[in-house]
Amino acid sequence: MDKKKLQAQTVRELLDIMDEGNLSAIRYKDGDVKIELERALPRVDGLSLPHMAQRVRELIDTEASASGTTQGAASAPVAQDESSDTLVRSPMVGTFYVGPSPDEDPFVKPGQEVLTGQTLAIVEAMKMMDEIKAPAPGIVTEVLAANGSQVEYDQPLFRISTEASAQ
Amino acid sequence: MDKKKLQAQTVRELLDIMDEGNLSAIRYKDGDVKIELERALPRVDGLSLPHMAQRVRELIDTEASASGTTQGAASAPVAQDESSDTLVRSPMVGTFYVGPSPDEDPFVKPGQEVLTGQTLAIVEAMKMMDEIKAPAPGIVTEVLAANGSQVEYDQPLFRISTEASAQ
Amino acid sequence: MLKKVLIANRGEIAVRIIRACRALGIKTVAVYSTADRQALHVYLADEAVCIGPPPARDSYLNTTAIITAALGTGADAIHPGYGFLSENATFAKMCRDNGIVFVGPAPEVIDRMGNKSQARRTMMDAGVPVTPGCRESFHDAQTAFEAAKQLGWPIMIKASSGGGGKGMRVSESEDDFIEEFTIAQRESQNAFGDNTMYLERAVMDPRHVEVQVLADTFGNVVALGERDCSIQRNHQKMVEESPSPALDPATRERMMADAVKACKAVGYTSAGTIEFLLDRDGNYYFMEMNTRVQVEHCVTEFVTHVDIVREMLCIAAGEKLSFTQDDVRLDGHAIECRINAEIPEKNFMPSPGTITQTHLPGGNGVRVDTAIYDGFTITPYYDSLIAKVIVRGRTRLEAIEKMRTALEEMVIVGVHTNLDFQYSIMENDTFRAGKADTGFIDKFLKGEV
Amino acid sequence: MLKKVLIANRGEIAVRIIRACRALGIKTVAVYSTADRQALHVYLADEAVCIGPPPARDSYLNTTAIITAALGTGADAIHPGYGFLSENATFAKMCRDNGIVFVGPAPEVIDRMGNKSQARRTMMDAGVPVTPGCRESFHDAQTAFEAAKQLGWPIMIKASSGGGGKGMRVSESEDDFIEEFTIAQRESQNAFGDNTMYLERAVMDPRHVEVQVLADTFGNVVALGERDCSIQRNHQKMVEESPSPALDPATRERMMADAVKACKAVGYTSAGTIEFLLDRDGNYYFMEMNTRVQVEHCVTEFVTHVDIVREMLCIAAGEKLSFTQDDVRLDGHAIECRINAEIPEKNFMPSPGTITQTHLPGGNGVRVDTAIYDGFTITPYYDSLIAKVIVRGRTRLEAIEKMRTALEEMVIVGVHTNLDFQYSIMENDTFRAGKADTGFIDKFLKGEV
Repeated sequence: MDKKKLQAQTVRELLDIMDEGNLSAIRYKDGDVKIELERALPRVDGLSLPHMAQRVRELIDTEASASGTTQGAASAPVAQDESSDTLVRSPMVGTFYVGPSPDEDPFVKPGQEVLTGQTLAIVEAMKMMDEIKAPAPGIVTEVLAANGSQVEYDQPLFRISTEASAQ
Repeated sequence: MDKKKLQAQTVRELLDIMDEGNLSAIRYKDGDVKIELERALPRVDGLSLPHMAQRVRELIDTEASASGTTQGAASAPVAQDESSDTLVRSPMVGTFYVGPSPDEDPFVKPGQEVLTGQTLAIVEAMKMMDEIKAPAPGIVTEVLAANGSQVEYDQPLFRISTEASAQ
Repeated sequence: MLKKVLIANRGEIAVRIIRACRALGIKTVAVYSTADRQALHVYLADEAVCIGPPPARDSYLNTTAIITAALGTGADAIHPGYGFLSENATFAKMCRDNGIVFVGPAPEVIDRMGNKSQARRTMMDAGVPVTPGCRESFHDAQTAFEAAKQLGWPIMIKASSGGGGKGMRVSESEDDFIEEFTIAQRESQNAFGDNTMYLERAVMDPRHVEVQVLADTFGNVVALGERDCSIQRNHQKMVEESPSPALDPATRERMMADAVKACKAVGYTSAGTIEFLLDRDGNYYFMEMNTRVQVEHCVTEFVTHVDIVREMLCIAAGEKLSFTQDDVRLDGHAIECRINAEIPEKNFMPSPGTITQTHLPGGNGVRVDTAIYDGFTITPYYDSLIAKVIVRGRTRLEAIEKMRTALEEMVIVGVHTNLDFQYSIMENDTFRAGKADTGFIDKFLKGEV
Repeated sequence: MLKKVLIANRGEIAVRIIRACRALGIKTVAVYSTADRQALHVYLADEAVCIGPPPARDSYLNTTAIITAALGTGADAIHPGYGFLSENATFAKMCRDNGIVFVGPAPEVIDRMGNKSQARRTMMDAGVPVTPGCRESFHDAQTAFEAAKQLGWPIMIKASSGGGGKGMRVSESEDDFIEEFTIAQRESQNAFGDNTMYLERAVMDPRHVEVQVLADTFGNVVALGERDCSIQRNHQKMVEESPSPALDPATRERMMADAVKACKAVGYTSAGTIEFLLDRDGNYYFMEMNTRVQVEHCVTEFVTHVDIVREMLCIAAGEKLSFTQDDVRLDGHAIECRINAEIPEKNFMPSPGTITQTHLPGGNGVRVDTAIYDGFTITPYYDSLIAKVIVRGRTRLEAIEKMRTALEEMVIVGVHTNLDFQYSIMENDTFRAGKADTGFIDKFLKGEV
């Protein structure tokens, strides 16, 4: 029998064994015959060096300068430039719904006046519904998350202008 | 024969082999008998954690703040607070001699006036003598290295007050 | 292979897992509390979800938030790291119920090994040595006292639900038994809401030696040698090494075989650790099993060249182990020092703060696992581990000298650390002689060794 | 053991050697030029001596200054690192004459291997394969042309004193021989003050494969496997790996045996490297020997677990090698990427400047050797290598993925680097297939691979 053919057969059998065992590499030796198979790992797409390094660079840049500043003087709390606005944030990770059910109207719309405790939306996580309520009276100036989208803890959901209401 | 004795004998022989071969470890196995010898490394004395880390810390502290400054404005050259003084520095690594030979007088003494090109000292490296000459006229105000000591490249050797001479 | 893994952890282990995922081409999701907005793991992952406020119970222990984040980002698996939810059977079951792969053993196995007296019985049945003790558990001091007389003193009184040294007391003799039992039981009730106790003969001056195992879903189990973790304070490990200087080859073989036996007895899968107490005569006894990756897994990686976190991911993806017990060789000696932000002089009080400057050691045979960077703020909410320095040498003494060299050049400015303390352990004669047992740190602090 | 070693070098290799010395309990003396006052090696050493102004010829190549510094500080040995004085026989002899141990081979051996045509003849006599060529050397183009006709084309025209590609030209046919010979000879005369030339058959599309050896003063020689350094630009290596993907086990065995033979033929001691050209048919030919530690020694350390710099110091101290050829195992796969401060888009122009921020990769199987730190200024006086990233995996593809992951998270701010360029090599199909020869980078830059 042809020796070359025999070895091709062996390679094919080894390949089957790799598949069965979900192996990434196989080494085979029988006398003079030595066969090594290695499966190519899948390429990661959508990731690139600039993307990754850029994020880390942002982090170390920001923090290094931040720590430099705070050493000089006590740092002020974050941005207070819109002091008349209240941001309503998500109390948990979950799905954001603007109405009680998909076919009903939203609880509130931009421009609408709301009272303290009035329901603005629902965040749902694992069948747990959490009603988002207005923390203060005012006018809803902006809905900051899309209906049905995933929101994270502390994510701003509504902007309420409290000054407008006080007028 | 006593088995324990036999093994002590083996250990001693292994120790000899270690000494001969200048080995740091030896592993011996003969049936059930297994002997491992490892030589304790000498402790490093005179070194300690604070010493080492302190030096590295100095370096990264200094350079980080230095690079921080130079980003803002072009950095000025180093310390010019004694502008009327000239520092005479060693042109090479070597041994510093204030006179032509141990039993002769030094070339110059503090307080002495010198002229440009006048020999101040000798730096010797591997039988090569290098005469250190005054770069400008002035008064020798200080000898900054000890006679017979090792000096490095660029190390200040003499301070010459050029202003005093100009008066 | 898995497509996207959510890492339900923070700090250096989150970074460790993200790196292992990326090398396998798996996308990663980080979760973080508001205290960790600027943490390295958040920036290294492909996606990140804020899951709650700083207290761990509201974020890193918040099972609902984490499962929701996994479902929302389309992660097909969750790696729990160590601590937090890593040994929480309920969480592992939640993952399964939601169609998410839990990178660890089955919830039933976590449960079985989590109950200490049940685990002990399982091991006895499997023929793994346990300390002489009573098979039954007790709820009543008098009944326990009668059993204790049969057993003989000194006796270790332990809580069935115990962990981290809580609900654990030594009775030296008949005289103190009732008192110690009552205290231990009250501790257990308070800590775990369970007053079930059991009794063992106390092993005096033991060493803590543990065996690392890997088990796939095809029934293959390999033991990756042992780690000696005797250098500990209040059951907190400080220095770990592999191999143990106290184990001879024959005992090592038996211990590894017993660890494999233990895993097979409970149908274990993933990476795990069987902890043993080793007495002065070379006898060892099963203590407990940790059903997760350990902080100190890196020393095993350095002497076996097996990437434990990578293997965990491959096992979770349903792959067969690509090597057998025969392929495992212990090669050289590795040591890990845990670097904590703490003040050893003030009873190891944590030292939060902002790190302003760092210089980490590197080079041949030196590995540093950390999530710190210049400008990173260590908050008071989580544990104080900020870096692990792991070294490898051909012999134990070579490794010790390498660790000394690494610690000598390491600089962390901005918080207090135990760097000097760890350095002084490397210089201690008892440690260098390989003679330190679990009582070492107490004696070291008193200046007795 | 040695008591105090002066390191006649700078940058990452000086740091590497200082760490190895410290782990052995040897004190260290750094030397530095005024441009390196704030260099890491100066601060890591126990003592430091400024030896001259920035130009290397006045400082790091200033033999008198370095010997004087060694004598003045009481150093009993000098480690030359790589580059600078590492292959300078005169310097090695100066050390000997001044009672200082030169950490490297004897001056006579450096000399013998430094002359390329003499080294070639030595290898031929020892039975090590060399490319077919003329045994004689030539000073005259016409005489050489006559010999060339016997040899057959393509022909490599080389300078006896050559190095780094200078005085080396390929003659494709009879037509261009005289012209190429004349150019090569002129280059050699200008670069080395020597117009002695020799001829070899040119090996087309070769791979660069080199064998690492260690030899003690008792005549023991071991080969630590090979490194494939085919990824190079203008004879500057960029990526190195071990083992070579192009070598089958039988050829590896023969190549290692030939390397040992070569060392024994010249009475070699210390660490050294035998460089071979490997052609497409698996034939290999002696190219030259590097009588020093190489930049890429780390990949060998990762697969053999031998600390090469430590062994060099032990050998220099007169110790016997503590292991034999039988103990050497190649375990796993290691890759090194050289990270340079340079601009690949502008023909790899060096990019000096101050490094303001860094994030270095770490974790399992990742090693970084570097002397940079935040705030360090890279001056234009020396070479542009600022870091070496070395990774280890169980297979070649695992190592490639690990390198990709490491490069992805690495950040160096303040200077341009070749990080992206190295990353794109890791992603290249020809490289990933293990098919890159020494022509790879040229084709890669032209977009042909």
